[in-house]
Amino acid sequence: MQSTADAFEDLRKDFPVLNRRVRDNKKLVYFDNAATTQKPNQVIDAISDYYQNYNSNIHRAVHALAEESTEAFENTRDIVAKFLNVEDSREIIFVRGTTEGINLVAYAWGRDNVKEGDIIVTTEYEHHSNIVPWQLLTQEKKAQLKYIDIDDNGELMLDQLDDYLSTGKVKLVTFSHMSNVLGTISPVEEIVSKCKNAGVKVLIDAAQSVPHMKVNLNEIGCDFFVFSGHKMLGPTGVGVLWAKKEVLEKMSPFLGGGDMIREVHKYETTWNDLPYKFEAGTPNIADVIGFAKAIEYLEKIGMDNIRNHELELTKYALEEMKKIPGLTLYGTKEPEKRGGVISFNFNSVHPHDVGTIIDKDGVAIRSGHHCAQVLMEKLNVAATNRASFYIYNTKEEIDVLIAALQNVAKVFKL
Amino acid sequence: MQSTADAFEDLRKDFPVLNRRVRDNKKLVYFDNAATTQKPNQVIDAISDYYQNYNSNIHRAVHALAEESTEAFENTRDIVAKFLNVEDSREIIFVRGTTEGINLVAYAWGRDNVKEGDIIVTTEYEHHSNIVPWQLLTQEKKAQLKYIDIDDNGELMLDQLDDYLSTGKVKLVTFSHMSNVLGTISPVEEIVSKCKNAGVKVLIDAAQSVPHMKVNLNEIGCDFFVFSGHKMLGPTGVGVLWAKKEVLEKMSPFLGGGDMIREVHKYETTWNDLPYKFEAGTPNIADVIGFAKAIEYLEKIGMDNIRNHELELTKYALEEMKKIPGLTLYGTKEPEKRGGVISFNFNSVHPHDVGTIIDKDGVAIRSGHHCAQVLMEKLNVAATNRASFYIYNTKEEIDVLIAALQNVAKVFKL
Amino acid sequence: MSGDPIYTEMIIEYSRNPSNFGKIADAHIHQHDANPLCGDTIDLYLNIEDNKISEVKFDGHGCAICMACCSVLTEMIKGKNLDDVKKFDKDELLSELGLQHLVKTSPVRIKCALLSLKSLKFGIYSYFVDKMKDSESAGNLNEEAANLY
Amino acid sequence: MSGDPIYTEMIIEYSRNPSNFGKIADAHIHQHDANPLCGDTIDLYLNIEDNKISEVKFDGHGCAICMACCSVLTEMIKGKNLDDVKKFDKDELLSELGLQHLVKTSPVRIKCALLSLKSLKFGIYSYFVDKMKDSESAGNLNEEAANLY
Ligand SMILES: Cc1ncc(COP(=O)(O)O)c(C=O)c1O
Ligand SMILES: Cc1ncc(COP(=O)(O)O)c(C=O)c1O
Repeated sequence: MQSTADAFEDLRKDFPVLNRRVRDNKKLVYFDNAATTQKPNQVIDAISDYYQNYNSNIHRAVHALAEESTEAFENTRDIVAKFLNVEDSREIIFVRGTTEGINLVAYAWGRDNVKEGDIIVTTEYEHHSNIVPWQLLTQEKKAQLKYIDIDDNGELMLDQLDDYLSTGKVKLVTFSHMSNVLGTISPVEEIVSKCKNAGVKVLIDAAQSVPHMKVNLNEIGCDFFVFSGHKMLGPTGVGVLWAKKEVLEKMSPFLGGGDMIREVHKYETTWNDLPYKFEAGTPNIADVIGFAKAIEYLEKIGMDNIRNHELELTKYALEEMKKIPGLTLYGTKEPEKRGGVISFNFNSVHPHDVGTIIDKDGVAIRSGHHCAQVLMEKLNVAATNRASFYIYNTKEEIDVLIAALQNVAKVFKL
Repeated sequence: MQSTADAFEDLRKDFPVLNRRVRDNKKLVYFDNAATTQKPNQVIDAISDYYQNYNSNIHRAVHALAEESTEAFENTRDIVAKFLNVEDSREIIFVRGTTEGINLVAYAWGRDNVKEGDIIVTTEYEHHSNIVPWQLLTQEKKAQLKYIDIDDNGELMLDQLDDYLSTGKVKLVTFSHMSNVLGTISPVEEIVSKCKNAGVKVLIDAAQSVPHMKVNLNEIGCDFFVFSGHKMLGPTGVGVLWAKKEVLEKMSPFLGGGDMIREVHKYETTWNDLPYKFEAGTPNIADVIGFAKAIEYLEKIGMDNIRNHELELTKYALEEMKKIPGLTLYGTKEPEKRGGVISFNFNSVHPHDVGTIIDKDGVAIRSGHHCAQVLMEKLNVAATNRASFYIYNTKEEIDVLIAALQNVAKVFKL
Repeated sequence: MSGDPIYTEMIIEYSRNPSNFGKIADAHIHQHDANPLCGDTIDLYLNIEDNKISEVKFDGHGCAICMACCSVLTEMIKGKNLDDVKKFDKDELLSELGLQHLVKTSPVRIKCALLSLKSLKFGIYSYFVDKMKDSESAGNLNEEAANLY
Repeated sequence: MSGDPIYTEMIIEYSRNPSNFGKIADAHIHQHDANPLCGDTIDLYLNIEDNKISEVKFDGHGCAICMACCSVLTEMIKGKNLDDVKKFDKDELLSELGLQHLVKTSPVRIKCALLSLKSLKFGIYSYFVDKMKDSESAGNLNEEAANLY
């Protein structure tokens, strides 16, 4: 790649939506990347190409199209495995997204392994998809759900984890690699090593980390790892659950149906090998194939370059936002400890109103609880504004956001 | 539309893959439509258009792109509801496909309503996705799974249903509207009225019917109804579960996570309204939007015209195939009682070999158990060949299939 | 920014100084509702005397639109006959604030505007069931509330 | 159709008249396996004497490729030393029938060809665990079988 800022500027041309004009012919500034990212032509075209040229159901047929689609589909599994440094691509299971992946674990692993009185530990900054499945499970099993609280800096209070682990009742510790609201990057190594010492399983919700930083699953040492393709240039409807082969092999199946079976008889059935045991029914073939192109695109830029680019944007944005009177920033002040996600509130103006007003200037941020109401309760707010960055964002766009926020003050006569 | 055969010939131009040459430059003859159908440009373009112009996560944000994508997504729900003659589009729940839809019912309804000793009735000609979830459920609950057998004509023996119902223990009767192997169309009215008289819930696996015939859910009177978009010109990764509002409201949720909640607190959560209660996490937005175009495409042709076109092809194919010595046809001899699906075996040649040999002539059929091993056991075969038709198929293509089958005889020196 | 189709003087003013803001202890009707999309919650309190809304208050978090609509709604129904209140519809409320256009232009923000009305309908629904034994009116209210957006 | 890269005389012939077709009652090793993609199942029966495959038979449904491969595999291992059999690899089997090209050209049909070998490896795996107490060989066999396709 050529030298950084230019190179990143250059890749904007691959994203057709970035040419969009919105509202009164305003240039789109897309800062809602933590919700979903935009897609490059490479991904969009791969999906069209599949439908135009070799669309077919996979795995079972012997005809030409089926062979081509099966190969492209399975090739994606290998690409995902390499991207995460996973040796055995049979450990890669395609799901709809992070939410389905976590629920799969809660049903297929949780129902067999969590008993009355057991503890599942999560954190205060989790997305609803890493809370609700465990509420459902612990309620069903009369087990307990415990939270690691966050401190004023938005960081996890790990001594609470020690307390929980010391009870000997913890079966699973589950946490997000990066908070989708505060941007806080969790101390993965420390958590995993504590859990491993206690013989406790670990699930990492990587929805916000895998798109933005290098991840090496061979080193992390967790047991389950889940993320969504649509938050990393990929199509909607594809996500990944990774787990160790030994764990997956012992797990009961989740959804029953085609492809996940070896032999079906009237009253008993045997399960297929990994990963198929957990991929019942026709998968989202086109989008899995498109997802491969998203990973290739990210790898070409380099995950470390992406992390640096976002860090630069985040530093710049934090500096500029600090200058705005009445603006409250959430999360740690140290940019190195966070990803490219900035949550803020502006005077007493409700985030919904901020969102609507700056949207008129073409700026797309998210305003709401970000599916993190437990965290909102902790921060003692109903909602926040959130600007989140990705590879195609620029400092100039941050300037537009800043100007738009000034405008909010005018509308509300602050 | 202009007069039928021509009109159907005409629409082939909308399907780019039909111009494919496969193997030794053979024209593709795609007869694997029961597995998945091809997609018209209208659907492919709608997906690209979404990603190129208004890709955004839905429901929660107030910015322009989010409003556009939310509207297109929710508009699909209305289109599906109208297509099925469902009055309240909140009863339409988007899932990945038939398999996920049936599993959703088995988990969210089944776990609460099926108790030890209860009976679930299915049939011998079900797809694995309408057997395995019920095996899992009945095993877990120590309930019983019972089968309605089929007679020599490939039709259900309904007096067995009477016997089961008379025990008073049946909680659910679940069956496919059309068999994906035999093409048999189930006597829906009769089954539903028997079940309603007995106060028993009914699930219809409509994966093979909705794509091929007019369905009026307002008249059928079943409780659950499930099908897949990819078998009806739509993208992979989208399906529909319909159920009555009263049933859905009483059901526990299935997947926990974003969008399906009203309020999340640390230790308790309240559920969102229908349909969102059952749509946790970021849905497959692009493909749901693309799916709307598939339905519009089908409606423009007219479902009755489609049924007639396929009936004509089926009659023709059956006639021609009967002339081939050594060819065994499965299922009823009356074309009116079946859809455009023909399963057959050819002398003692294994279906896999038939499939591979005719694939060299460009003909794509499916060879295998078609995810219906219980039926295979009944038919006393390991596998069959299956040719299945859709709107773009022609009599000339059937001639190519017939010629290709003659060739199999030559290879095997029959 | 004069002429902003949403953030009029009136709405900004209401969002600063909502009317009828607060709780009623032991209210005859207490309805809690939330907008699952943004986390806003409101609590609506009503006292009924002689089939009239004798007292009404609301409490909660919400955006300017939500606060203004809650304010205006409570102002409009105070002292009104239950039979009139039960017929109250969204156009009446929206037009009072010049927000009718939201129905078309903003499927998301319309939910902020109508949360108050939804709570009202669900709130008096229970009252019609329990106190008035008027299941027809109750059924209608329930339907209306569910179909509001 | 002479020159068909799959359906050679030899394969057609084997599919008509498979070698070593049948069951062995009370076999020392009985391995059942299925190809989940097509429903084909085979049962492989082995007797072992003096560390040699003294008897071998197979039974089941399968396509011409599967039947031919089962036939050839059983022919090739009959009488062989267990240590040699354990090293037997897919190239040996495929080249005997001229089917090496399937590895590249047909990800689906290669599974038909190698079902026999997979069953063999899983079958003697258990034998190495239970009878030979040779966990290293067993582990290798298990890995090989799982990674065959
Ligand atoms: C009758 C029937 N039911 C269920 C399914 C499963 O559908 P899907 O694979 O889209 O989940 C199919 C198709 O494979 C089918 O034909
Ligand atoms: C941390 C985190 N976890 C889980 C999710 C849920 O992902 P999805 O909606 O793709 O299932 C998200 C995104 O919404 C997230 O940010």
